[in-house]
Amino acid sequence: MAVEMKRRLLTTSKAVAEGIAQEMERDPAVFVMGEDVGVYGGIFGATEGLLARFGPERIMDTPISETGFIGAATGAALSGMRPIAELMFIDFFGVCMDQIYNHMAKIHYESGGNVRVPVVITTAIGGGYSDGAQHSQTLYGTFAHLPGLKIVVPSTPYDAKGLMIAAIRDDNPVLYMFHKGVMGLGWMTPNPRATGEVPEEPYTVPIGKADIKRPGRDLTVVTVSLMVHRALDAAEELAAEGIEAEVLDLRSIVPLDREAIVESVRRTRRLLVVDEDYRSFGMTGEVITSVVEGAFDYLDAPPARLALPDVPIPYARPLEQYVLPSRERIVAAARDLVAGR
Amino acid sequence: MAVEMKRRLLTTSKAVAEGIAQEMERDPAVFVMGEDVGVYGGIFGATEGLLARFGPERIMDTPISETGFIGAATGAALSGMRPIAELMFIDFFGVCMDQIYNHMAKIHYESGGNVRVPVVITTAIGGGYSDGAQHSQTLYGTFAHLPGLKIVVPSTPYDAKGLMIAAIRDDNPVLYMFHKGVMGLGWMTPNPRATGEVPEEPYTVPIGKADIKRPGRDLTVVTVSLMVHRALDAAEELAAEGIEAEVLDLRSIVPLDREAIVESVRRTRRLLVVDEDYRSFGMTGEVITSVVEGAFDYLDAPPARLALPDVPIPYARPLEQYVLPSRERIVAAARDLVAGR
Amino acid sequence: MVTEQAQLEMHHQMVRIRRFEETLQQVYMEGKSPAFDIAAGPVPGEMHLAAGQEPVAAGVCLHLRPTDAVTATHRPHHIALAHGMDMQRMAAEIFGKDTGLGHGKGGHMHLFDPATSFGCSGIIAEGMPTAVGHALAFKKQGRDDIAVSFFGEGAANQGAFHESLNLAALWGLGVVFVCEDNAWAISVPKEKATAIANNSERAAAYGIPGVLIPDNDPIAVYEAAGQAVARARAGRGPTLIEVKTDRLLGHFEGDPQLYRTKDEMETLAQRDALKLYERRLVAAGVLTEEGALAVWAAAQAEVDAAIEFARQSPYPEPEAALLHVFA
Amino acid sequence: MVTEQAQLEMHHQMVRIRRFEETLQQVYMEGKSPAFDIAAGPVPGEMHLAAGQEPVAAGVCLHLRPTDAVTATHRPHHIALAHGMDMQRMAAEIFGKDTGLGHGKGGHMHLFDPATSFGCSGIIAEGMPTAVGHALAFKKQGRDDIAVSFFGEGAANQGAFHESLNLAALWGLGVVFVCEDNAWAISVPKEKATAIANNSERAAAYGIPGVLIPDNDPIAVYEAAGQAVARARAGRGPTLIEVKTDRLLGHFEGDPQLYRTKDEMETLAQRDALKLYERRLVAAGVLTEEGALAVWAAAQAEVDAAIEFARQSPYPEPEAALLHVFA
Ligand SMILES: Cc1ncc(C[n+]2csc(CCOP(=O)(O)OP(=O)(O)O)c2C)c(N)n1
Ligand SMILES: Cc1ncc(C[n+]2csc(CCOP(=O)(O)OP(=O)(O)O)c2C)c(N)n1
Ligand SMILES: [Mg+2]
Ligand SMILES: [Mg+2]
Repeated sequence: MAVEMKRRLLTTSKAVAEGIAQEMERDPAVFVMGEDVGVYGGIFGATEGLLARFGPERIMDTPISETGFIGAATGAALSGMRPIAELMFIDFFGVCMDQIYNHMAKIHYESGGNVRVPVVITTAIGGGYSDGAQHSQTLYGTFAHLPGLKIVVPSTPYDAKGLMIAAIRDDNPVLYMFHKGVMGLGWMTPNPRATGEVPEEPYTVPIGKADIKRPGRDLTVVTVSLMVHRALDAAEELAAEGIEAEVLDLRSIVPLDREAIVESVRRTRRLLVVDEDYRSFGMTGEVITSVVEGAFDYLDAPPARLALPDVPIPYARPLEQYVLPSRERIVAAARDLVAGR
Repeated sequence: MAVEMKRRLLTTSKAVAEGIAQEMERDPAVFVMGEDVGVYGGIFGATEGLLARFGPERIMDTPISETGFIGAATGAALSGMRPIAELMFIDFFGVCMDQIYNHMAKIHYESGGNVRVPVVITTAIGGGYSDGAQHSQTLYGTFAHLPGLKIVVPSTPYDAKGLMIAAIRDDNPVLYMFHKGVMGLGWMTPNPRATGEVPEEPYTVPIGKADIKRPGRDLTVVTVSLMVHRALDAAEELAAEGIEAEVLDLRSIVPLDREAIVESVRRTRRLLVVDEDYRSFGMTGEVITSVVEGAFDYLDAPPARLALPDVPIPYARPLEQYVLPSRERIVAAARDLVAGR
Repeated sequence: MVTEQAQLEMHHQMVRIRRFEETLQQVYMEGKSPAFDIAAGPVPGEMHLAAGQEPVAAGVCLHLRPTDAVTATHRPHHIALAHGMDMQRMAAEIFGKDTGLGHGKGGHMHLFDPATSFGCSGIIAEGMPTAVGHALAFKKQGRDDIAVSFFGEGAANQGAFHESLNLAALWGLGVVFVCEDNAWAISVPKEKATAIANNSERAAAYGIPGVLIPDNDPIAVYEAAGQAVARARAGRGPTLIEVKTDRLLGHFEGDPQLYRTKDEMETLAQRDALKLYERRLVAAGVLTEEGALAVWAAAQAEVDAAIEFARQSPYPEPEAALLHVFA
Repeated sequence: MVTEQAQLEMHHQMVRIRRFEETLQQVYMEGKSPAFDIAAGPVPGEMHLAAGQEPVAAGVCLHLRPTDAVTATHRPHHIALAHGMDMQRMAAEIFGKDTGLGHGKGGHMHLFDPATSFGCSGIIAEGMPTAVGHALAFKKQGRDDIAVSFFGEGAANQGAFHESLNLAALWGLGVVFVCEDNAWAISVPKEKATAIANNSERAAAYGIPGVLIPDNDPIAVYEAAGQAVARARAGRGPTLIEVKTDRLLGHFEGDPQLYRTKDEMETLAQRDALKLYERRLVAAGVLTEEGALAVWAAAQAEVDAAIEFARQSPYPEPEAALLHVFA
């Protein structure tokens, strides 16, 4: 323990809140709005402690009017502010999608670059705790298909803070999606990877750069968010059998770091994409296609994918666990891929 | 002309309206609601003549309240009706998406199969006539990513009528997406393929079955909707050079007829996917991945795709024409593919 | 006027509901200690209980038939029970069991019951358009069934509220809109969310009657609902009813409620509508002390049986997750 | 009270707008005959003109500064011009030219002009939240600029209307909401869409002033807007103004208007607010006949120059389509 004394450990949620706080101190244009972001500190802790520090003018609880306040974020950004608006669960996007994809994301383009919309939308994603079909989705595939939004999906406390600061400083709308299971919340199943070293000073992690969370030579596992943790667990198990999996954490879905994906697969010659989002018409297909476009001749086996089957997310634990990608299934898929032809 | 006298030619819009009318006569539970579906006959003619025939109780003009009336379609369906609700342009989905994807599409599953939601949502898709970033999208990729909705995208008058009748009779929510450019409207650039033979009697075209619109041996072009027309035009040009393109019209995106795609590519050994929807995280990636999964060893070249680049749809004609897939570009891409990477 | 029988039925409903909620509150904590883990125990996931809001459910639903459609929210148990949902199949669904209403696929926010035309949704205000649709179907079918849409005061600031009331009013549909104003939307108090004091005044925006019940009183709810239901059945259009009610527990179980003072919590406990109502019935001689005890005992037995049924029921097979996407 | 100068300025604005719209109507048809093809000609795509609605734009915008934010709809020209948008760059955008406000990327429904804090949107009612956000920014920045949100009577049945008014009222923001009630949403008449007769009454749902201007009169609009703008600037919150106005043309160009009778069209032409207003100014001696003619001539010259500028401007390079997705 003595040697580790200088390490400063934070949960992901505290890292997010710290990133926001530091930017709010630096830049008076930054403010937060959302449901329960004040006294409550955000249902998933992303704004914990901020109300006490910055007061209700800068940490604003809102009515349940997502179209209203997320749209207001666009207007405020057009008039010089840098709002952070929280959409409590990504699953609720349907009540305000027009504001997000038809306005926030397109105005810069429609204006020919004459106006800018620097907004961060923070939102919780993911399942695994039996919250049912309307509170467990990840849905980054839905947003990534539509132009004009950057999409950030951190997996670790370090990345979470750096990507938050980068998102706030970015002059574009950024959808910042944190998985409930990586936040390190006291009331969720404990996840040791949800706590990690985080420098105190402000820093950025570049949006659009994937990160090799574990190097390996036998296959590349491309994934994001909580599935990075599952993949790392799987990689440990695979290593014991002599299979060295490289785990590539995309960290952002848009821009998608195709170069890093292709570069890794050219080395490992095998690709497994792991995704908690719905299987079809989403991230897995896009990553595989990017590899087909960039590394077809390097492939020793057809790329494989593991994702949520195309079903709404069921409530009952055995059903939900059946549809979610797990360490065991990643291990099995990786084995097949390496053993196979 | 004399030999052709028995052919009964209809535009796609009239074929759609005829399909609806025949089902309304057969089944009193069927009714239509939407903006301007009454006297106007639907902005794209899908309900032309229906008000006069069925009256305002069954052809209901609505306020501009898409969440309200599309949600009401779900409720009415749960209570025994079979509503057809028109979302004037698919681009407007963001004002009512929650009703569509979180309710209409999921209730059957959440209920464990105990309740059914037989709704058809009709909606116009597509660009090419300078209607700008909020009125020109196709967006089937967005909906296909989310479970619980069938998605139908007809390209011809014959398919349009048969798929409409199939959609109305289906016990599931069906998103029926007609491209403005295939409707055969008097005020759009004339498209000879938008008029075609349509039997007078009711018939169905199965949802989930792709259709080879032109057989060929040298490559498979997988596409839908207006792009089927572009691909057929391109195939004619290619044929003159000795390249025989098979044009596979998916007709529905969900269910996706993976078997037909894979079967065709196993024969032609080359795949080009053409899509008017945004390129990334959409249909092209899913089709290519399906082929990678089902026909990897049959491929003579890496599959290719031609789609809208990931930009909002620009207004100015030269800009919009630059981003849309065209006959010329399909020809060029097919040539490249056949000439070998 | 409310008959003695109706008064007793409401009491019975309120007691059943209270026992169900309080029992579930305990069951929910099983497996979640010492460290609270939302995913653990026999009942995982979020749990929104409605103790304190019984007067609304009991007062409204006593007017309804099983063919009247009811849409509820993320906090649906009280309404489901008052509208006659089978308690065993409901509990089984909350446990995620195969004997549940949705074979475990829905969970506590997604109870769908064709037998009582009941549905609910976890998305705020988005159950309201569904209710409009039910009523539209009834009108087309010439039925005098009606639809009742329950929602919280927080929901009244969502666009779906506005669109639903306008459509129902415009089309003269038989919908009763019932706003359960428990003063809170999670941690956000109503005065930080709603520009006016009473949502019932918003009825003016649609030209329909708006009724305010200021005191969480089941009899007042019953009377107002009676008029609204009669109006709806007679084809005279929708009504908006607002009831000032109390959320005695946290927003969901596990909510630390740091946003409510101890004082507020004590006031709430003291004005518990069920206790007050029971005392009133006893004082009026409508109910005896023993009669009351018997109602509680019967309710407890019913609830225990339902929970036991849920516990003993099997889970669905994992592969069943792939079924029922399409009919 | 409205000064003579203000009366004349409004007249001038109305004339400029009318000439712009009527000229554009002709230009729009170029290349679209004999068979109308929406994609053809120098100005392709949908074209929503606002002839008849000039009093609203002129009466409101005369109170505004370029730093006051304005959000408009799919029918934005009259408002953009009244708020001071450069007519040449606006016309160029409508032609899809590189000299346009958005370098041809936006088109007629997507005019964004930082110089006049102007924006618009083709999605009904969805410009309203943006206006709320502008006003929120102004409040935070301690500016006394305000936001004005224009929308049609059809938009008042969208959820975004409700959420925007509630938020603006709740937060006491300087927003003026202006409903242009032209009685039609494409082919759907207001009485088939709105449960009450006057949207101004909906102000009650938010506890804010609601003002009805029943007669498309620029001076009445000017006076009501003056109060609302002053109120907003003073930090006393939003106002909802409803103006009964007239859409003299089709919903968009090419609209066969089968849903309107000949009678209605004639009545509209007869009560053309611009004609009436001009006559009134002349009758009152505020404007001479020759003065009026000079205004029309000047407006025509200005419009002709703008159209000519647009015509002569180059198209953007095709590859520019790939720029400006991200800043
Ligand atoms: C559209 C949407 N936004 C936010 C939420 C998260 N949420 C769940 S319950 C709740 C509060 C609801 O308040 P109210 O309508 O008053 O009902 P109550 O919980 O008081 O019964 C919120 C914000 C949601 N489920 N849906
Ligand atoms: C959300 C949405 N629904 C439908 C449309 C299609 N639409 C465009 S204009 C219009 C009518 C608008 O009526 P109103 O608000 O009264 O404005 P007006 O056209 O009369 O100026 C409709 C329905 C749209 N653009 N957006
Ligand atoms: Mg509440
Ligand atoms: Mg109108």
